[in-house]
Amino acid sequence: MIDIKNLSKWYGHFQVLTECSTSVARGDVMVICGPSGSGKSTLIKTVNGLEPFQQGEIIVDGTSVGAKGTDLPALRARIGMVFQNFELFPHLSVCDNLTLGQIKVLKRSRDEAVERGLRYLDRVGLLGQQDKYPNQLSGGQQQRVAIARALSMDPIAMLFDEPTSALDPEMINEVLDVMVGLAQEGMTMMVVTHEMGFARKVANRVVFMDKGRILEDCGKDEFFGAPRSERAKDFLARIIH
Amino acid sequence: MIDIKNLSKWYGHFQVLTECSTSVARGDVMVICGPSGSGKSTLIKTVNGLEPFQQGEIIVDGTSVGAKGTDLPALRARIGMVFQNFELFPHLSVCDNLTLGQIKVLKRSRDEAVERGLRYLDRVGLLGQQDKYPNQLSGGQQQRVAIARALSMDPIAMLFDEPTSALDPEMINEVLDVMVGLAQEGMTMMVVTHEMGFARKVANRVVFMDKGRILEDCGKDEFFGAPRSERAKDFLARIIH
Amino acid sequence: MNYHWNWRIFWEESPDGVRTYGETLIDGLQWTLAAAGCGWVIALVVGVLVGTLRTLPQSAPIGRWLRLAGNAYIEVFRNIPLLVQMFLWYFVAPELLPSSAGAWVKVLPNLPFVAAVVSLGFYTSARVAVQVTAGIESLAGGQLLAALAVGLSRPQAYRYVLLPLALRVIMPPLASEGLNIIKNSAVALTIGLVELMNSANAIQEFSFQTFEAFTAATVIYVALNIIVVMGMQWLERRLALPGTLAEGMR
Amino acid sequence: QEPTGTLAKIKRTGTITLGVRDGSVPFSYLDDKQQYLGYSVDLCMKIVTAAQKQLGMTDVKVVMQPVTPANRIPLMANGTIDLECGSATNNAERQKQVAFAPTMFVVANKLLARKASNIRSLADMKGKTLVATAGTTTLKQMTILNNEMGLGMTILIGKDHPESFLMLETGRAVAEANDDILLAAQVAASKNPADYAIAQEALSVEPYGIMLRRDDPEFKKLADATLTRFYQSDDYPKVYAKWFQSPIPPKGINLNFPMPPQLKAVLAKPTDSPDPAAYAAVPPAQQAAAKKKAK
Amino acid sequence: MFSQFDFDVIARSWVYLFQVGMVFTLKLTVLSMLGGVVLGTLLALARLSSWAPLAWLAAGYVNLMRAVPLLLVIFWFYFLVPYIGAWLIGAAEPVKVGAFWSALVTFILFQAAYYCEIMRGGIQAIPRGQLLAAQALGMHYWQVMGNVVLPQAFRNMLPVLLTQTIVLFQDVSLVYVLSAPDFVGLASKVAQRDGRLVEMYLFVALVYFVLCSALSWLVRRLQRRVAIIR
Ligand SMILES: Nc1ncnc2c1ncn2[C@@H]1O[C@H](COP(=O)(O)OP(=O)(O)OP(=O)(O)O)[C@@H](O)[C@H]1O
Ligand SMILES: Nc1ncnc2c1ncn2[C@@H]1O[C@H](COP(=O)(O)OP(=O)(O)OP(=O)(O)O)[C@@H](O)[C@H]1O
Ligand SMILES: [Mg+2]
Ligand SMILES: [Mg+2]
Repeated sequence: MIDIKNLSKWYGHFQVLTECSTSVARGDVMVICGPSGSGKSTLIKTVNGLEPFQQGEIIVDGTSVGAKGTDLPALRARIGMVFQNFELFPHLSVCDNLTLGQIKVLKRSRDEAVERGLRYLDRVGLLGQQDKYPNQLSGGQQQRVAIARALSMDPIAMLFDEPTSALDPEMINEVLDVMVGLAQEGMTMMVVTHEMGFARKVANRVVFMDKGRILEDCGKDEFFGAPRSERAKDFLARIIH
Repeated sequence: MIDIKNLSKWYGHFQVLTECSTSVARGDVMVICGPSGSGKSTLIKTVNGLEPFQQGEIIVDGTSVGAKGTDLPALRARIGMVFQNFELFPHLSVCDNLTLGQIKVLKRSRDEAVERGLRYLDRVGLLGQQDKYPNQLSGGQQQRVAIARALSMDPIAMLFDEPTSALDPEMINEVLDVMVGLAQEGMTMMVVTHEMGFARKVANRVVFMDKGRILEDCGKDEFFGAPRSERAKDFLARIIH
Repeated sequence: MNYHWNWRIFWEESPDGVRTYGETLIDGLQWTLAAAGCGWVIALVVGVLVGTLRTLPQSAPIGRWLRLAGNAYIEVFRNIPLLVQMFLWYFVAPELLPSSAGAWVKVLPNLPFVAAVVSLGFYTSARVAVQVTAGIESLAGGQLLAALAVGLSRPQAYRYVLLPLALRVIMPPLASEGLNIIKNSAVALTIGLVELMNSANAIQEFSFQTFEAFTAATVIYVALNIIVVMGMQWLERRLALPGTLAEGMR
Repeated sequence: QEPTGTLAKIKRTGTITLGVRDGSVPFSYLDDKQQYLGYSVDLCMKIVTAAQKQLGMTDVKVVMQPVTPANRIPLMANGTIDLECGSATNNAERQKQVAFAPTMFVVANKLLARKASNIRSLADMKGKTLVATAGTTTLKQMTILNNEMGLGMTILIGKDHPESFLMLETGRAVAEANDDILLAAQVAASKNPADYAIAQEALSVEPYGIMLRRDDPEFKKLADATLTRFYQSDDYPKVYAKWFQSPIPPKGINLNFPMPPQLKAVLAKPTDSPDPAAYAAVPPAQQAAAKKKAK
Repeated sequence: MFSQFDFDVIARSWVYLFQVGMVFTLKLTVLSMLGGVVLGTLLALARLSSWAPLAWLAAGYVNLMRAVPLLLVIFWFYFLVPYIGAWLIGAAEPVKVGAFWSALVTFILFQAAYYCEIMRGGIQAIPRGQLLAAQALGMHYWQVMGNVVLPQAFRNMLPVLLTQTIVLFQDVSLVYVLSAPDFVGLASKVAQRDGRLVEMYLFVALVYFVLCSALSWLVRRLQRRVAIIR
C-alpha cells in the first residue's frame, strides 16, 4: 500500500535521506528505529508529503506523492498522523479538534462529525473529556486524543512519529495500549519509536536507519534474533537496558 | 571569627532559617551540607549580609552584620564569596574581573591591582588567561577565576556556595584542588558542598541542615563516624554511593 | 507667572457660535476615534495579510516572491515618518492621479480624514505585519504540520489554526499598536483633520487658554489609554487558551 | 535707572528674538537665500536699533524665530520671542494677551478665487470649500459668518498662508479668505496670476501691528516713539515703496500697491487702537460678528 | 504624467536642505538619544527601586508619557518650557527657549519613557547572581549598577535601543509643527514657496526611506553579532 523507491532528500547541501526503499502492505505494522538524527522523522513525513523530496518515488495507495498535480490535502486526509508533541490545536476543545478535519476536509455535517469523533474518543478511553481543552489534559490523554483525531478521518493507514517520547513513563503505556489495539485490529501502521516492547509485541517489520540510509529492513523475529549490522547491534544494546 | 547566634529568617510567612547557631574560628574549615532547600545557601549569604535576617545576631570579626549602621560594603570587601554559577562579569576580561573590586572598593591603583590579580591567577593555575573573556573559558576555569577574584581582595575568610555543583565531573577536581590548597594554607572557610571527599580531607567542622535548622554541628570524624540523627544518616547514605 | 487660568472656558461659546469649547473638544475626540478606528481596521486586515505572506515556505518560487514583496512593503511603510506619509497621501497622491480623478478627489469634503485613515492604516499595518509574522513563527512549525496532516489545505491551516493561535500570542504587542494608532492620529492635524489635538489647539488659538486646552486633551488621551488597556486585558482573558496560565492564576 | 522687562532682557542676554513668518509676503517671509525679510521686519529693525541706542549697547544679536499664526501669541507670552514681526491683526481680544505697536497697515478680509469659479461675495460660497489660515482673525470670522449666514461651507485650515494658497491653487478649495494685501501678494507670486481674482466685497477692516509683550511699558514706549517718529519721517515713503511698489525678492515681483487712504490717515496720527472703526467704516459682516460677541 | 512636475527644485535646494535641515534633525536625534538614554536609565533604576514612592513616581511618569501623543507633548513643552526654566532658575520672567532647545527637552523627556522600559527589561534580564557577586566584592549600589549591571544591560539592549532611536529619528520630523528648520520643515517651506509639493515630499520620503532602511540594516547586523557574543 505504501511503496518507497530510491528516496533521496537534501536540506541544502546536507543529504538527510539516501536511496531509501521499502514498502508497507495493507495490515502491516512497520516499526522504524535508529539513532537520533538518522532521518526517521524525515522519512515518515515524506510519506504524506509533509516534507518534499528531490529524488525517488513514493506511491501511497496508487497515488504518487511527489508527482506534480497530486492533491496532497486529499492524500493527507486519508492518512492519519500522530506527532511526538501531540500538536493538538490548543484553542479548540477536544471535540472541535476531533471534528475540524472531518467538517472542513471531508465535508461531513457537524452532527455526523461529532458522533464519529466521540466514537473514537470512546475508543481511546476518553469519552466525557470532549469539552475540555488540550492544555487541561495530561500528556498521555493529549496523545490519545491526537490518535482519535487521526482515526476520525477514517484513514487507510496511520503514521506515528515517536508518539511516546514526550511522555512521562506512567503515561507511555496508556498510549501504547491504544496503539497495540489498533495494530491488532489490522490497521496499517508506520511507527517511529524506540519502544522495543511495542515492536516485539505487534510489529511484523522493523526498519533500522542510520545517517539517512535504511540499514536493516526485515521481519521482527529476524531483527531481534538473527545476526545483523554492527550499528544495529550497538543501537539495540544501548536501547534495551 | 564568625559567630552566628539564634538566627531566624522568613520569606514572607515561610521560615527559611530557624534558630541557627554556630561559630567559625580563625583557620577553621566548615563544611555545610543538607538536602536541597534546607537553607544552606540562605545561611551562608546572611554571613556577609547579602540576605537580611529578622532575628538573631551574626558577628563577623567583631562587626555585627545585622546592626543598623553597619557598613555592609566594607564588611563584604573583607569576606570572599564564590557562587555556584561563578558569576564572573561577562562584559569584563578576566583581568578586569580580578581588578574591579580592588580598584573601586579598595581604591588600589590599577598597577597594584593587576599585579595582585595576576599573582592569584597564577595561584589558581591560570596565568596567561588574563585577556580572555569569561565565556571563552571552561566552567572549571571560570570557577577558579572566581576564586582568584575573591582572593585578590585579601579576605579574612572565604564563603563557598556549592562551588562545584554546576561543573562537569572532569572539572570538579581542578576546583577542589585549589580549595584544598587554600584550606591547608590556613584560610578560614565556610563551604556549602555535597563533595564529601573534600569534607573528609580538609574540614574540621561539619554542619548538617534540614528544613532551616542546624541538626548536626560537630567535628569531621564524629560526623562521618559516630551515630547521629536519622536524617543526616539518610542523607549521607544517599549522597555517598 | 502671569497666566490667567480660566477653567470655565469649556462652557463658553466658541467662535462658530454654535458649540461651546467643550463641545469642540468632544467633536475632536470623535474624529480621533473615527480615524484611529478605521485605520485600525485597515492595519489589521493588511497587517495580517502581509504578515502571513512572509511566513509562506521559501521552497516554492511564488512563496519567495510573496515573501520579498511582504518584506518590501514593511520596509517602505516603516521607514518613512508618519508625518511624511500623511503628506504623501494628502498632498501628493491626488496630484499623481489623472487630472479629472484628482480634481474629484481633492474636493472630497473629508479628504483629510480619508488621507489620515489611509496613512495611519498602512503605517500601522507594517508594524502589525511584523508581529503577525513573529506570532506565526513562534508556533514553530508543529501546528502547521499537524493541520496539514489532517488534510487541511494551506489557507485552511492558516485560517483555522495558525492565525487564531498567532493572534492570541501577539495580543499584548497588538494592544500597544492599538494605543499607538490613537496617539498617532494626532499627526493628522498637520493635514487639517480637526481631531482631538487639533481642537485643543484651536481652542488655544481662539481663546488663548493654552494650558487649559492642553490639560483637557491630556486627560482625555490618558482616559482613552486606560479604557483601551482595560478592554484589551478583558479580551486577552476571554481569548486565553484554556488550561494555560494566561487564563489567570486561580 | 535700570531698564526693566524686555529691555532688561536684551541688555542681559545681548540678544533680541524676532518672531518672523515663512510666507506673509511682503510683510515677513523667507526668500530663496533663506533670509527672513519684509516690511514688518524693517519696522522691527528700527525698534531694535532704537533699543540698542537707548541701552547704549554696541551690538545686539538679532535671532529670527519662525512662528505661525497659531503659536505666535503663546510664544510671545512665554518669552520665546520679543517682537512679532509679521502680519498680526490688532484687536481688543488680543490686546488682553499682548500689546501692539502703532498700527503699521490697514487691511480688509477678502476672498480670492479662480476667475473661472466666479466668486464675487461670500454668499457665492454657499456649500463650497473655503480655506483660511489657522490662528488668524480671518479664520475666526469665517467660522462665525459660515454659521450666521447659514452658508454650509467646508472650511479647510492651512498651517500658514502659503499652505492656504496651495489649497486654492491645487483645487482643494474654491476660495481662500485672507487679508487683501496678502492675497494680492500671493496672486502676484503665483504661476499664473491672470487666473485669479480677488472679490471686491470687504468683510472687515483690520489694523496690523507689531506685537510686544503686555505689561512692559518701557519697551512699549520705546516702540511707540520709534515708529511714530519713523512714520512721519522722510524715510517712511521709501520703505513703503521698497516693499509695495518695487520688485521684491525672491522673484522680483512688483505688487504695485498704492498706499491706501486708511493707512495714510493712521500714519498721520499714529495709534494702537484695536477698534476697526478708528480706521475706516466697518463692513456689516464685521459689525454682526462684533454684536454677537458683545451679547 | 510627470511632464508638469519640475524636479529641478530639488537640484536647487538639496544642499541647503541637508546642510541646515538634516543637520538640525540629526543633531536633535543624537542629543535626544544621549539625553534620553541617560534619563531613561535613571528612570529604570527608579522604577526598580525598592523604595515604593520613587518606583511609583517613575512608573507614573513613564505611563503618562506613553499615554499621550508626542505632538501634544511637543506643544505642551514649546509653550511650557520657558516657564519651567524660569521656575528652575528662579527668574522672574519666562526664560527664552528656542525651538531647538524646547524640542530637545521635549524629546529627551518623551523618549526617556521609552528608553526606560527598554533598559528596565535589560536590567531585569541580568541574573540575580551578578548582583550578589558584585555586592559580595563590597561594591556600593552605584558601583554595582555602574560597573556590572548597566554595562551588561546596555550591551544586551543595544539593538533595541538603536531601533528605538530610528523611531526617534522619524519622530523628529514632527517639530515641523513648530516651524522649526528640520529636514521636513525646511523642505515644506521650500515646497510651499515654490509650489512644488509633489516633487519635494517624494524626495523627502525617499531620503527618509534610504536612511532608515540603511540604519535598520545596520542594527540587524549588530543584533546578530550581539547574539553571537552572548
Ligand atoms: N529543516 C531542516 N533544515 C536542515 N536540516 C534539518 C532540518 N530538519 C532536520 N534536519 C536534519 O536532518 C537530519 C535528520 O532529522 P530527523 O528529524 O529526520 O532525524 P530523526 O531520525 O527523526 O532524529 P530524532 O530521533 O532526534 O527525532 C538531522 O541531522 C537534522 O539535523
Ligand atoms: N527569594 C526567596 N523567596 C522565597 N523563598 C525563597 C527565596 N529564596 C529561597 N527561598 C526558599 O528558601 C528555602 C531555602 O533556600 P536555599 O537556597 O537556602 O536552600 P539550599 O539549602 O541552598 O538548597 P539547594 O541545595 O537547592 O541550593 C527554599 O525552600 C527556597 O525555596
Ligand atoms: Mg525525529
Ligand atoms: Mg543553594
